[in-house]
Amino acid sequence: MTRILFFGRVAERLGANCRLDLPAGGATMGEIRNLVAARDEVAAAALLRVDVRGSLDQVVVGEDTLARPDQEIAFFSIFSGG
Amino acid sequence: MTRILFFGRVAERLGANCRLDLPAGGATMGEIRNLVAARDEVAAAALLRVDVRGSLDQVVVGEDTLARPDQEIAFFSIFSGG
Amino acid sequence: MALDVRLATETLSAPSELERFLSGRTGDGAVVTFTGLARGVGKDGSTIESLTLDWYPGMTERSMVDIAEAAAARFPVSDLAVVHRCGDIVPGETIVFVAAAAPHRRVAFEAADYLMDRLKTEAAFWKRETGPAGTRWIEPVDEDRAALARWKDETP
Amino acid sequence: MALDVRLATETLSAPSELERFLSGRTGDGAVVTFTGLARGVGKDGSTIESLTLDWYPGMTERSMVDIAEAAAARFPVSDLAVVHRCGDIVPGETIVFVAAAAPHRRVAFEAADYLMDRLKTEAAFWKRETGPAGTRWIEPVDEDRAALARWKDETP
Repeated sequence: MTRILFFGRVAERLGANCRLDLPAGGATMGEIRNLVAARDEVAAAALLRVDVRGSLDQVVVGEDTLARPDQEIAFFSIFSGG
Repeated sequence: MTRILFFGRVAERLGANCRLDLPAGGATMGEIRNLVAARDEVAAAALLRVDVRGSLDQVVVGEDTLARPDQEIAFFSIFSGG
Repeated sequence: MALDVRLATETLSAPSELERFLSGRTGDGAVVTFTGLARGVGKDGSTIESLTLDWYPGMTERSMVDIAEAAAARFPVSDLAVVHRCGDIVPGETIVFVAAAAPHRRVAFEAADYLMDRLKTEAAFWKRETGPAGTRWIEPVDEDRAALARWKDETP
Repeated sequence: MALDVRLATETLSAPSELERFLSGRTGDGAVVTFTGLARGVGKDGSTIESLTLDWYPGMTERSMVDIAEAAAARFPVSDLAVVHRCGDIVPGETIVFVAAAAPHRRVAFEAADYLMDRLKTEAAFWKRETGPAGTRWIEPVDEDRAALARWKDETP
């Protein structure tokens, strides 16, 4: 099971993280987002928003980027800035 | 006797001040400058320069301003700034 | 050239940071600092009881380092410091302290200004204010985006 | 609105001044400071042993107050501080400390920048540097005059 981290408004709705069973070959960030969003309405409302971004190993990446199960995956609302 | 104050390069040459016998009705700043400069070559070299300014009661004034014997009169090189 | 970039989970003292930054400094004439304080009143006049800055350990620090490195590459500064609070902050506490040292004061001013414009929009924090009416999330305002856009015209 | 303008005949501590300026502040989000340090090396690479700032008691303070009042009239700041050393200063010591507080950071930056540009050219001090080769007087350089000229285009 791969841990998916949440921050900002996403974490407010879904908590700090969830676990997901990713295929060994990985999945794209868009696919992962959809997998988590498919769990229930709260997850869908929190994740299926244009202002939610994803990061892989702490670098913000696009929807088509492939994520492997051993990488650090996160989703979050856009930064507030400092 | 009225005390004339010096600052900056003028003070370096002439010391912190000198005393001058001003007419009771006063004199213009230009006249005072010339009176002090007339004392000797060092005073002339220190005062008869375009970059020397005068002040009356701590306000920078022009050559034609009348200074009375009871006012605070000073001559100095232009400010270095802070 | 030193970049001192830190995330502070406890109280941040701007005077202590300035003291540390100035210590032993004799080569540079100019040091500019910016201190950002938590306000007790919101833009709409409402009371703010506390400000919370959530962060992503690792990524948040990296976002701060990226911004400091960009400033160092862009301006001929001698040293930069960026210290940012995270977690719960009460009004009057310091949220951010930035310092720039340079031989020339214009460079020090511009580097501090640039650091703040980028931090206010691009640093990886999620902010929310808590007041009597509850909690609300804060996002960069148009003013912040406009401030940042000032630097885009020029080549880095 | 407070203007804190002082001439310091003894050591000036920028961190202590910042602490004093920040004390009790909860209304303003932004505080910008400038600290000017005495350098140990002149522009021509020569060693500077000490810097001396001569002043005209009364007139020098007034020149500082005039500049602070002009800044306060020009920018919507909450408070300003201007503290300037006079007398003999050794390399590494602080010559000048300026602070500006405002609700908006752009205003705080501009007010501090303006204060420094005017102080560097118009404050009533006479400066000389002493090194192995003797003493030489310092006057505002073209760079200082150009910096000051930036503010003349705009209406005060």
